[in-house]
Amino acid sequence: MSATAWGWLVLAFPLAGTVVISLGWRALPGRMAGWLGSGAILAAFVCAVGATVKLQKLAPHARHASSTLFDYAHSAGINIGMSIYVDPLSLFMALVVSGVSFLIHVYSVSYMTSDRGYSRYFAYLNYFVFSMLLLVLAGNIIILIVGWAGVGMASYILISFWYRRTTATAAGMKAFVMNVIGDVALVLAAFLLWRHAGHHVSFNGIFAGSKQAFGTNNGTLIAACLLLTVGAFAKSAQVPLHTWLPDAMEGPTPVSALIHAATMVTAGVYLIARFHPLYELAPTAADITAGFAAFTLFYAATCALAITDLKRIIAYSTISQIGYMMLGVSTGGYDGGLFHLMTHAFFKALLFMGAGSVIGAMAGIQDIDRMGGFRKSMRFTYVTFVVGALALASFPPMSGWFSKDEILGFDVHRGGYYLVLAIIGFAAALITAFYSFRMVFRVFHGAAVPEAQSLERGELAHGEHLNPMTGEHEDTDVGFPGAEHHIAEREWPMKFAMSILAVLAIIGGIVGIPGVTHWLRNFLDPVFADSKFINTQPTDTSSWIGLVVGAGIALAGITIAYVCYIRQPGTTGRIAARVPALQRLFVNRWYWDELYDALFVRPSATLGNFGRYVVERAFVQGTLVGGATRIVGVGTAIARGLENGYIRAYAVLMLLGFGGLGLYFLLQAAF
Amino acid sequence: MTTLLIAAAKAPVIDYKGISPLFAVAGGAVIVLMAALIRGRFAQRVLVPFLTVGALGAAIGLSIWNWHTGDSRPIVEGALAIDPLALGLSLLFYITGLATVAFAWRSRALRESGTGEFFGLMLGSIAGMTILGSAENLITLFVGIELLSIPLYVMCASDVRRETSLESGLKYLVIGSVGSATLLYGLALIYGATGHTGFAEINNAIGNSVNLTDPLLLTGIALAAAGLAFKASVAPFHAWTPDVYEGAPTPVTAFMAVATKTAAFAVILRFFLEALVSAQEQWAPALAALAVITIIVGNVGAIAQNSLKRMLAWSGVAQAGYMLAGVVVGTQLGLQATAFYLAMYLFMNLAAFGVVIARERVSEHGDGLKSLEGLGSASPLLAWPMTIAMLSLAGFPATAGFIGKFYLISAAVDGNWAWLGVMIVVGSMLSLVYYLRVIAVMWMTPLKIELPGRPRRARREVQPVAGWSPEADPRAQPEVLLVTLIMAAATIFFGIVPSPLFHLAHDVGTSISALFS
Amino acid sequence: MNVTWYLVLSAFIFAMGAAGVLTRRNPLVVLLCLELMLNAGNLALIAFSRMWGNADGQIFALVVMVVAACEVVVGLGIIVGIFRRRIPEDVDALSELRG
Amino acid sequence: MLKSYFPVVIFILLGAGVGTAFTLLNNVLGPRRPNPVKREPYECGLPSEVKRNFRFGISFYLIAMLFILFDIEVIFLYPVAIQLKALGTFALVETVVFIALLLVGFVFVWRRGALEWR
Repeated sequence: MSATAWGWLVLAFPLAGTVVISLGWRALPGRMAGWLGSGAILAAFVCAVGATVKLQKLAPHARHASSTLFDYAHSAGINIGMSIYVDPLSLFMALVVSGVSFLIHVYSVSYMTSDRGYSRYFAYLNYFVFSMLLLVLAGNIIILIVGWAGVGMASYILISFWYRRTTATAAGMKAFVMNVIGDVALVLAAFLLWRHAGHHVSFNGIFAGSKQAFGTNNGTLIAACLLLTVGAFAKSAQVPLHTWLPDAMEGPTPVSALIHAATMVTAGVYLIARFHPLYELAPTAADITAGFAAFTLFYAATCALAITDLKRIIAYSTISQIGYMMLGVSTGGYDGGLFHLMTHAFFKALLFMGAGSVIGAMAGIQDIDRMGGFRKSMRFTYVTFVVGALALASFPPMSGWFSKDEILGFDVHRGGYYLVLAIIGFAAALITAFYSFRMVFRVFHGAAVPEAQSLERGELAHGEHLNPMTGEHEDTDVGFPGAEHHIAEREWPMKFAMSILAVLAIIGGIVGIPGVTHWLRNFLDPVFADSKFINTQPTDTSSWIGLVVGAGIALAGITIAYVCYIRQPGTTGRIAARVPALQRLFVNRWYWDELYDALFVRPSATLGNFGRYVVERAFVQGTLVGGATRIVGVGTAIARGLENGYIRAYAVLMLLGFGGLGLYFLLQAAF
Repeated sequence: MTTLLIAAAKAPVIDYKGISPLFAVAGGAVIVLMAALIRGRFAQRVLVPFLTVGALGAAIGLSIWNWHTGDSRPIVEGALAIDPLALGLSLLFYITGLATVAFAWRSRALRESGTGEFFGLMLGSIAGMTILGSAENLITLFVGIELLSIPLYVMCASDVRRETSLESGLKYLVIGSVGSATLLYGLALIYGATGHTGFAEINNAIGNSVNLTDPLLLTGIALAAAGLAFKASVAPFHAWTPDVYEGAPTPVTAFMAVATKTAAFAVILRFFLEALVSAQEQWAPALAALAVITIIVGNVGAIAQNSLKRMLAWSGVAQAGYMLAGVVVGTQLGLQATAFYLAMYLFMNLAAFGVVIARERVSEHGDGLKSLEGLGSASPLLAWPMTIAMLSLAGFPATAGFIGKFYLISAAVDGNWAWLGVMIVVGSMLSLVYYLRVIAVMWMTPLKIELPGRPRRARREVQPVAGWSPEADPRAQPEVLLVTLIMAAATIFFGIVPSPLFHLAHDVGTSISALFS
Repeated sequence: MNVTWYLVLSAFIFAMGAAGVLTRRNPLVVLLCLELMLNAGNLALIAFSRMWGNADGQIFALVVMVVAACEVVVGLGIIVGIFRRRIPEDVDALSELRG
Repeated sequence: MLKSYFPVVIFILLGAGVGTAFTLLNNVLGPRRPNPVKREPYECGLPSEVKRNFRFGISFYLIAMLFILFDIEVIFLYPVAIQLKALGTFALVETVVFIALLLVGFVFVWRRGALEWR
């Protein structure tokens, strides 16, 4: 069986899972749907492994294959096949996605048990994995867009999974719209390339075409690359398109682990890595991207300092970590970026699972100010969470240590502008180490809160259900969200998933130890063989120096956190009191949402009112023009104001339109 | 004057094979009218609809029989001609007609106005569309437009006990007549400038005997463009659309939304790409401007509409803008893209309207957005088609709408109208706001009451109906449900395997030879 | 002879009809004004057909007459229907549908 | 010759601009002291709104409409009449078909009872 055949199977299993579950959900008893979904993903993972084995047998330069199922759109001018492209990069992504997704499925099997929408949930989850795999295996940019949009849709329905929460549906909408901005940018980029790079849609065709169509830093190419960047940023929640990710935490915790930490948000990184030849042709675009990434990783880290909602802290840390990956792939450190993508998938999913377990123990409360002292009562969660936090803080010898510092080491090696970016990265690393252990100490150490004590006595706390955002009561009779909570200590599937991820988070680094193992680099090299950075790798000694520095920073951050939260608790309070402005800035996430409000929402609203007023005076004479939404208030107001029901007004409109046309043509006659 | 007439006279040559579809429809109209005179429930409920379906089926068969790739032959002395463009588009009319029969079968409008009258008028209107699709001549163009419109005016008002229905009828009549008068004056001026009524002759005259900047010609084009833009509800000639769509009986609305728009674009394609193609530099920029205005106005107007019919009307305006972009390009690719999009447009809209019809008969909210609340779990068989239709209208990948938009955009980009392509993308992004709202209402609103008389296991629920009407179950209107499901399935199918339609579209594209590919 | 004056006259009639449609409230009068607009088209057609010396324009004009008649009849029918509903005979009263 | 149209364009622009400007100003600035007579639109003495008690012969309208239709349709026979010789049998067939169609319409109207005077 050829590699591509395996590739098709990778796609087939999740799709089959979706169909079976969504059609046969009435017939599936108990946790059957969950196990079915997990099985499908496991099968996909196995097939991905099969494809990899098949591919590795070939000579390095021949390690790519594409296969077309049928002609998707074949006609004059356009020729798109429904095809997949299998090479080390896409397989790497497929392995990470399907592997981590499988573990998260297993975790969900018990985490979602008491939820009425159990089967619906797994149907959605499988659908998401399918679209994600379609995205990474796509054989041409159009199929990639299809997968891209499918992933956006999946994230929308999963965020608003508990659709009785108004906050959840709102967050879903927000995420979807932000994602659509990215989709539009991506589509435009596709058409730019299609038009100017010789009517190609397949990746290699586009690269070859642009190599001969554009010189270095050609304007069109830069525009295309920036559009790609916008798409990537929207999907990967980078500044300024990041505001949807923290709200996306409205979804169930495993969803946050799956979509908003491990897989979907890394699609942007994959996109840039996939299109690296274009970015190397347009260094300006790459540098702009890198700059934004560096800003993002610092900004998000500072936000994570001040927030007290456990899941949102991890969300911001995700934004920050993806900033690292973006920095890597956009500056040429491809294997560094992808390496970090993999390890991050491990430890961030692990952290979310731990958070889910703790939230379960807290009966749905997510505020870390209310938590504390779970060290004894939740031994297993504690250990795994600490492992995750260490990896996130890039503490040796955790996986995060190797990956993050490979990126930074690479940028230090390139020097100049990139050295500055790298220094920002190191500064953010300090903050990262600090806030990751802020979580550990605030949640697990200190005095045991009532929930923790009751858990030590052996019963799970049962607070009444409140919406963590608005604090309003929720009736659990309808089962969204489920009535009972579940913690890892009592559910073996959760335990299983978390322990495997913990092991991976610890040893995941061995695939790329400088000077010892270069497995990942050797695996990916065929893809990036044409890169001009392929030989600008830092020497082993220098990268070891980088690693040591990183370790020192991590240690420093952890110690500061230890001092602040264990030695003299309340230090942070004093600091916050000392510099209240900074505190406020961080708590309010640097006022991004407010900025949006001031920049876009309010002006259009005022315009809307103005337009409405004028229209009513001029045309409608008091006919009410209501219900205009704020964003497009002005347009809607005018459009509906003209629609005042008077035949006469319509005739006027028509004759005016005709007058305009006639005038245009007469002018043509005159000149 | 008599001498003139004699000079022009000779017995016309008629290709009876080519004109047979038209005969089928027009004859069908007459037969249906006569059958309507038979008293008795059987004749009204069964015979007349059966005859209508028969006529349309015959027309479909004959059109396929006439289909020859790439040939275009006159059938009545250069007054009418058939080619893949005419045949392909008239197939769309007939399919829409069949769907409308199913939609209207249980509707109140039918009881009010009488089955025979309703279906007779519908067939007459379809005959007008067929003429329009194959018009080769200013006179047949005008006759076609009027034969299309006049029955529609009556159909809009056919729910004679409802004031809004009458209002929409009169509005459509008045504004429509202004439109046709404008069109007529434009055609008169074009005839005056060129001295011909045949499209081919006009095209020859322009640029040779007639100056491209002849004010008479240009004013004529402007007036004619305005009249046709009205029929296709292109902004700023769209104002009638939402009111008429909302007021008319929903089956009629569905018929108008799909068939009338298709016919309007058929004639726009023929008129501009056959008769006026040599003046393209003159009209293309104006139409492009209209397309942009239409896309913006349509999408903006659709936001914050609470009546589904109004929302679909506005979205129809926006879609007209997308298709107009395909006309502006003026290449074979553009023609193909427009024809292809028209087919896709049929599937998505009929699916959406089917759901609206099925719901408004049982829901207290009529065609309001509220009537869809909780539909997701009440009757998924209706919720899924609506979801698919909305996603497809919004141009979501892997649906028919995506392929159609993609085709249009690539045509625009290919014909150096890239910015129009960008406008299409922006417009469809804007449209997500209101399409998504519908989906959210269906799947993400809690349900109210248990549906009586259903098995407890299947927790089906509906909006409280005034009393319990058996129609509340979608299965009580199998014909509507069937059509809706078929259309939705087609939307998905051609979204994933569009190649067959691509080939048809390619045939259609080749039928106007004047275009450079 | 020169067709210009016929054209001027027909344009004038067209404008009058349009103005009437815009200003009148009585639907019957509005229908009359629509007739004016259509017949302006007819006049232009006849004049042009005279100018070019071919009969197409005249045939066109005949067709238009019939079409105009049909439109008027349909209009009258709807107006009768409206009157039966006891709605005031006033096009401005027909503004139920809006927004 | 074409340049000569430019003044026309300018004139149209000016006219439209001034007109709209004054209308808008009127709406925005002008004081409103409406009274019934002012509200009444001027329609050359014709009552702009038909009174409720206005006697309205529906049958009369019906007959009138039908008369207009059948009367105007006959126009189509006129060209044929002129061309009868040139067209020959075709003209005959054509006319017969046309008349038959008119008859269909007539039968329909008749059977529907539109001709009874009520």
